[in-house]
Amino acid sequence: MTSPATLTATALARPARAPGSVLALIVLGAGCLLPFAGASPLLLSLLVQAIIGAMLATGVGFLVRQNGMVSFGHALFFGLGGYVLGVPLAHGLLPPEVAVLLALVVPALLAFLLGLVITRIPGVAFSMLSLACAQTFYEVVLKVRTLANGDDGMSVTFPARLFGLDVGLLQDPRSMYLICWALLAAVLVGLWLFTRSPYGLLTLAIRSNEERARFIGYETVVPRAAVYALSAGVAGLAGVLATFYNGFISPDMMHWTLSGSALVMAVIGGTRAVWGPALGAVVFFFFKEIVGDATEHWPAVIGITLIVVTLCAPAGLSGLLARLFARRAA
Amino acid sequence: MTLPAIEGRALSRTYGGFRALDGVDLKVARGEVRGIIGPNGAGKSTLMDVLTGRAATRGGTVLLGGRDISALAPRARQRAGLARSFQKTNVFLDLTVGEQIRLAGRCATLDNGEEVLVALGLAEIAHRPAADISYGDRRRLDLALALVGRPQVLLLDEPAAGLTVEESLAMADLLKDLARRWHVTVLLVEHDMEVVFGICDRITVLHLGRLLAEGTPAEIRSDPRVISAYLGTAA
Amino acid sequence: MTLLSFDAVDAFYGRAQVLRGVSLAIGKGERVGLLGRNGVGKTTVVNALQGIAQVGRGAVVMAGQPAPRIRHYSAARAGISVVPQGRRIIPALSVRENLLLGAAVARPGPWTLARVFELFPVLKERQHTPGTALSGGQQQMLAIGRALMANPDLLVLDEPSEGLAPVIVDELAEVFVRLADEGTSLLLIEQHISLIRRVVEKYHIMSKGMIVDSGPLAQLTTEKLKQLVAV
Amino acid sequence: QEPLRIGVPTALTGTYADLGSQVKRAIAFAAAEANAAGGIDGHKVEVEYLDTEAKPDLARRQAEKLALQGNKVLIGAIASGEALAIAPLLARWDALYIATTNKSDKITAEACVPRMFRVNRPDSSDAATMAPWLKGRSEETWAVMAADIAWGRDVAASFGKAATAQGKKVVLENFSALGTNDFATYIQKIKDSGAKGVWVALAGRDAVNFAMQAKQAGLLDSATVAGVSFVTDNTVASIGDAAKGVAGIINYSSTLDNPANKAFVAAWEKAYPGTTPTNFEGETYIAMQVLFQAVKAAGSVKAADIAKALPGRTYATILGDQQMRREDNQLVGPNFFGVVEVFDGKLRPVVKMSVPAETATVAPSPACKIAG
Amino acid sequence: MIIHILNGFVYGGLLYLVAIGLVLIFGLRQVVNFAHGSLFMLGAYVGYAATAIAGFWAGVVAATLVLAILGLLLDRAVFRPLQDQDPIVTLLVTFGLLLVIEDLVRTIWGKDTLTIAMPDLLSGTLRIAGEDFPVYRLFVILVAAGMGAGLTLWLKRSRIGLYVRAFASDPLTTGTQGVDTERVSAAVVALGAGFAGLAGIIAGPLLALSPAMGGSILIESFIVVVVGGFGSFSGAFVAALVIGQLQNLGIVFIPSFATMIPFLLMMLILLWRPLGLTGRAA
Ligand SMILES: Nc1ncnc2c1ncn2[C@@H]1O[C@H](COP(=O)(O)OP(=O)(O)OP(=O)(O)O)[C@@H](O)[C@H]1O
Ligand SMILES: Nc1ncnc2c1ncn2[C@@H]1O[C@H](COP(=O)(O)OP(=O)(O)OP(=O)(O)O)[C@@H](O)[C@H]1O
Ligand SMILES: CC(C)C[C@H](N)C(=O)O
Ligand SMILES: [Mg+2]
Ligand SMILES: [Mg+2]
Repeated sequence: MTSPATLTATALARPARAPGSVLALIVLGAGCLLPFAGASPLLLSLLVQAIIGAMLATGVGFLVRQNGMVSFGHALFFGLGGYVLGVPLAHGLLPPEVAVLLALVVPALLAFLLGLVITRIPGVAFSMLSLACAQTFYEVVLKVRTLANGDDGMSVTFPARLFGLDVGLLQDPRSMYLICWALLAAVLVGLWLFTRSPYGLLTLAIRSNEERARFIGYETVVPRAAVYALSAGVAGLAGVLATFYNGFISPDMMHWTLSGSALVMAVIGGTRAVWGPALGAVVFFFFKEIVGDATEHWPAVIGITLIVVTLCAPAGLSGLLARLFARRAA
Repeated sequence: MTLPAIEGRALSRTYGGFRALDGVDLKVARGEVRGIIGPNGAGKSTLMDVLTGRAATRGGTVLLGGRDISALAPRARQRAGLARSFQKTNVFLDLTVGEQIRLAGRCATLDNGEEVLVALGLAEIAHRPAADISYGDRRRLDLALALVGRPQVLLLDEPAAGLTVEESLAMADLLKDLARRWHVTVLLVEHDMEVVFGICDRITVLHLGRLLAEGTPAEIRSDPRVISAYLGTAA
Repeated sequence: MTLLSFDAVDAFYGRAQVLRGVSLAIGKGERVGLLGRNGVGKTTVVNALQGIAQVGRGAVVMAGQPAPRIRHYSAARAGISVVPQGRRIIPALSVRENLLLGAAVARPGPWTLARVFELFPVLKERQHTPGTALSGGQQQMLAIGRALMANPDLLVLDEPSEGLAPVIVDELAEVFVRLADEGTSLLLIEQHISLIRRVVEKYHIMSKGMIVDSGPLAQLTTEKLKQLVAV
Repeated sequence: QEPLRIGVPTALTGTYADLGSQVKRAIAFAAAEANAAGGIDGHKVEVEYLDTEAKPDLARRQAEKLALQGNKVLIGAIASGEALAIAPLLARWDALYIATTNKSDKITAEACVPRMFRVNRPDSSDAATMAPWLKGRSEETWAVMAADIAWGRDVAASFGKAATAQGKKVVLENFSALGTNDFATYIQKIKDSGAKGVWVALAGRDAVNFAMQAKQAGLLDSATVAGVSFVTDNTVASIGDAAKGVAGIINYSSTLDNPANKAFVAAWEKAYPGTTPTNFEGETYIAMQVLFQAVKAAGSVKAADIAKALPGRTYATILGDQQMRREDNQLVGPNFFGVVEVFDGKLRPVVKMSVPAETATVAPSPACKIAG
Repeated sequence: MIIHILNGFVYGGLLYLVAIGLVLIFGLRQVVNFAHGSLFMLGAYVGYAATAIAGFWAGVVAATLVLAILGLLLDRAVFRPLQDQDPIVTLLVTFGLLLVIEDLVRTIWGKDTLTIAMPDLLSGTLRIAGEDFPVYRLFVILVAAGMGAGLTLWLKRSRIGLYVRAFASDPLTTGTQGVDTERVSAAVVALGAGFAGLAGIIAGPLLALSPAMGGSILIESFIVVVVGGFGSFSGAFVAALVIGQLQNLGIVFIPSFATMIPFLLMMLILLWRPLGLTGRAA
């Protein structure tokens, strides 16, 4: 009979992933140096947009990873971050600082409440519900022109300082790049820690077999809603950053095509790793930029690439990398 | 006089007009191993579902240690000390065996979990995802998930199905042991008569959703109604 | 004629190898038992037959035809019906429809809906309920009935007694023997040695993906069973 | 010699893709023509295009990208919303933008900025042009059918004002989302409202869809249908006979009789055999004419210098000499009204009434304070 | 008012024709086919080309056949190889296909908005309740109703229908029963794509053709599929009609919020019955 002590060590401790974390640190550090390595403003500006996209994709991917739910409507939270920030500012409804705080909180809060209801619903029905919620909000901001000019969108002007911070920093590609990079890193680390926590394990169990989770004594609705809220909060943060950087909000921020492309990016990156979607987003963003510059037929090129990449690497880029590493190690 | 560990009064359940369970009364003492047998479709799994709250009760009361738990959700019943395994294996396919045992034991490490893993012979495959283990292993995992929460009352739906005879007997020993040492009350639905007659203190026989007979193994074994409806040559 | 033969077959799930050089053959009217502990690969033999596990090295021959590429439907079309472990009843179909699906290969023979209903009257009673709403044992009956509907030459039974009341098992044992007498071959995978003893005439014992012992039933001593199958 | 680098953020896909490709064609034509003549003062003309899908948000990002790549002279977004989204950032990018199809009055009013210019006719001009026509009409009740964007809303407002001023009544306003598939219900509502005339502000695919379905439902026969950007050269080509007799604002027509235009049309027909320049192509070509002359005047291809040289100057264009007004950076030009008929054996909008520049381009809005 | 209701039926019918294919493919493969809208669009263009050569009816045949063949290819090249993958992976591939098809059409037929003339037989109007109503619109309603009835019967009654339903629920087990699931799937996907093509050409004389025309109809057809109960034809039929009507009446009575109605309806229905109107618990 195996002795209990050895069993604990082998069966329960997950394999240590030291090389992974070292690699992560290197990537993180290298990223910070970029603006000082003579990257052009154009590149930095694109990077800012890519990172914002990466954050949105991270939210979407995290939901897939942790809840097994495919959201077609995460743009709702992205856009909500923008509108909760921009609309009160433009109409002078709230002190700017309050608007910022609300913009960070409201998407997650709304998601939690929504989540209590809609995350009970499985599979594609959930996808469609999330789409419906998002499109309903989209139609509201589209049709209520007094909010922010409907389809035409609205420029948002910020006070010069917020929380004592120079808002100009949020609009300059160089400083904004650093801010976004740091925030993305923080988000990824935070989510990663979540997945390692007991609560994270519980959400995975619920994803795998909700009924059984109930029969081993766990409440299953709140954890689902909590994951939904967390992923929405990340999307909302992305929306807030986008609004600061662009100084502009429009219904497109909530449109399903944005939800769709976030999902595409997440899947390309692979949702099994927390950082997969972010990687997918950045790669996809730049690939699209490059192809878009090169040919008018970029949709076809992207389409074909998407098909080929998915057929060859169904587990996404992160899955592919993991496999390469595994083979190297073996 | 001590309260029964679990008691059901006039338990009923219908499926669209079909009476799967029809006014069954049941009283099981603490530490008892109670066998539930009966022909296929007699309502045994339905009884388990009604006791654990998987299927809503239509009439009837469930008492756990004297406390009425009829209105509680499955989760709350589990926390109150009522655990179960399933006839159709019901495990977390995406988690490793160790992970789900840890979760079910509600602990960060596996203290009492190990004992269960070892006892059920799952220790060697603790690091494997449940999706990759054989059917028999999954059945044992299902049982382990129910056991590891240290329940007062344990409902087992055909735990020996798919196990080799040796393993069935080992499991029977384990169950007996549980009942003795931890005063766990066991309700055992099983078609393996060797196991049933080997370890049950008393046996309840269901037929067509109703109580057909109840008694000691010896009484049941010789009950002609039970023989013709259920046991056949196994008697 | 051999209805099914495995010649030194290796079988895999993805990259994980489970079967190692398994050889066995079942001829017309033969009744063969396959025994072994949990997880040794008994079901994998069946899965290899149905293209669920992938055959690497080795050859599988069904109904006299070598099967270089096995599809899910290959076995059924070769007259081999399977009662799978875990039953695999289709939830979206009613009991009756599940049975009709079993007749998809439409081979002529004695088994019809009416005859299956005769064998398992409860299925007739509940023919319009969804297949998975049946009790565990009733589903097992449905799975057996479904396999019979194809009028197979070879019936593969993966732990068919699981979940069935002892009386029903008695009855089934008789049915199986009768089937074999009528010319249907049987491959019976079982833990319950009593059923094996009552039904088969030849046995194979598996361990760790290999067949470690074979012979006529008479040679299956309690000693061997203790050692290899742990009974 | 440093090249003149032009960035074109325009709609290459979506409801307005058809308009975007016209803009693109005209710019490519003008650039090729200039390069063939040795460039502008020796500066080669280089053009980059990016797709905006007519979405303001995307237009903003694509314009930024073009500008940061060094294409600081931006031209040719389709919807007004796009121009309005770009405007506040022009200074940050050190770029300038010339509107060629954006009609919202805001562009030269509340939202005007020193770096944004408009060569086409704004809504106010279309309203001023339509007013005399409306006066002569006998239809007393009108319905408006407009795209639900800044432009459509503007048109509805200005049409409403003009109609009331003439003692007519607007009995129904419909606003449809960009990319609407089925207009049947809107059409039926118009019929139900009893309106005798319909003023339409739809363009691109929306215009074709509406016209076709209106024809099928008999609306074109039972009511007078007219509008802005509605029956353009391209929509007429798409809808065919159904368009016959529909009236509307014509901002430019290849049939205009002046030497500069004749030369332009001739050159165009040589470059793109079998086609004549459409209204949007003509307007976009004017932008290029204005730009090239401004470059010459500035003696520089830097956006800052061009932007300084642009206002106040008079430009020779295919619509005659036109001045870029200092007060609001609006090019002062004529406007036209006409009807779809067969001309030169081809169905197309034909000018029936010209309104001279002074009346057609209404006084600058006091809301614009750039000339301070 | 009657006209408004008829118009609701027309749009609902069109939605239904598009949704049939989605229902078939979703029911069978549990795949949300994002390329379906572009199949509809492609059907319209193929129909346009064939109409130009040999008239409208040839266009109808050509669009249906060409798309059905494309469906075969699609099943062979995409759905089958990906059948064991996570459905979102397949979703991604169909998204890629959408991009490719749209670009292809844009390259072949250009960006200009094209139109298909009505067949003479069906042009003209009919007087209904004192109003003119285009004959062609009635034709659309009839086609949708006919196809819906035929398909429903086929699936309920025929043997293949049984296989299709079994496949949808558990492809592996269905296969092991001796059903050639690959052929069933190819046939069903071809059928679904063929219907998209048919819907495209039928819509041609009503809607202007553009490479982007598949986008909005796709989302609305998704709603039809979901509201109707995944994989259910009769459900989709009811849902399409209800959505057609509500959206239409919405434009009449609350124009600003009409486009929101399908989404709100979907939310309410899913919250009330997560499996859709006709959904059965598995
Ligand atoms: N969801 C359901 N819908 C309809 N009938 C059901 C449902 N679940 C169970 N039944 C019926 O209720 C009866 C009792 O079923 P139950 O599962 O309790 O039987 P059981 O005694 O556990 O049988 P077995 O020994 O075969 O597992 C059966 O006849 C079964 O068909
Ligand atoms: N889908 C699968 N993927 C990977 N490994 C698998 C899979 N199914 C089974 N295995 C592994 O293959 C081995 C043999 O499994 P198999 O199901 O054939 O055993 P068995 O002899 O039928 O056991 P039991 O008596 O428990 O049914 C086991 O070690 C199991 O873990
Ligand atoms: C061409 C038009 C569709 C654009 C419109 N004139 C606008 O300003 O938005
Ligand atoms: Mg049972
Ligand atoms: Mg097995």
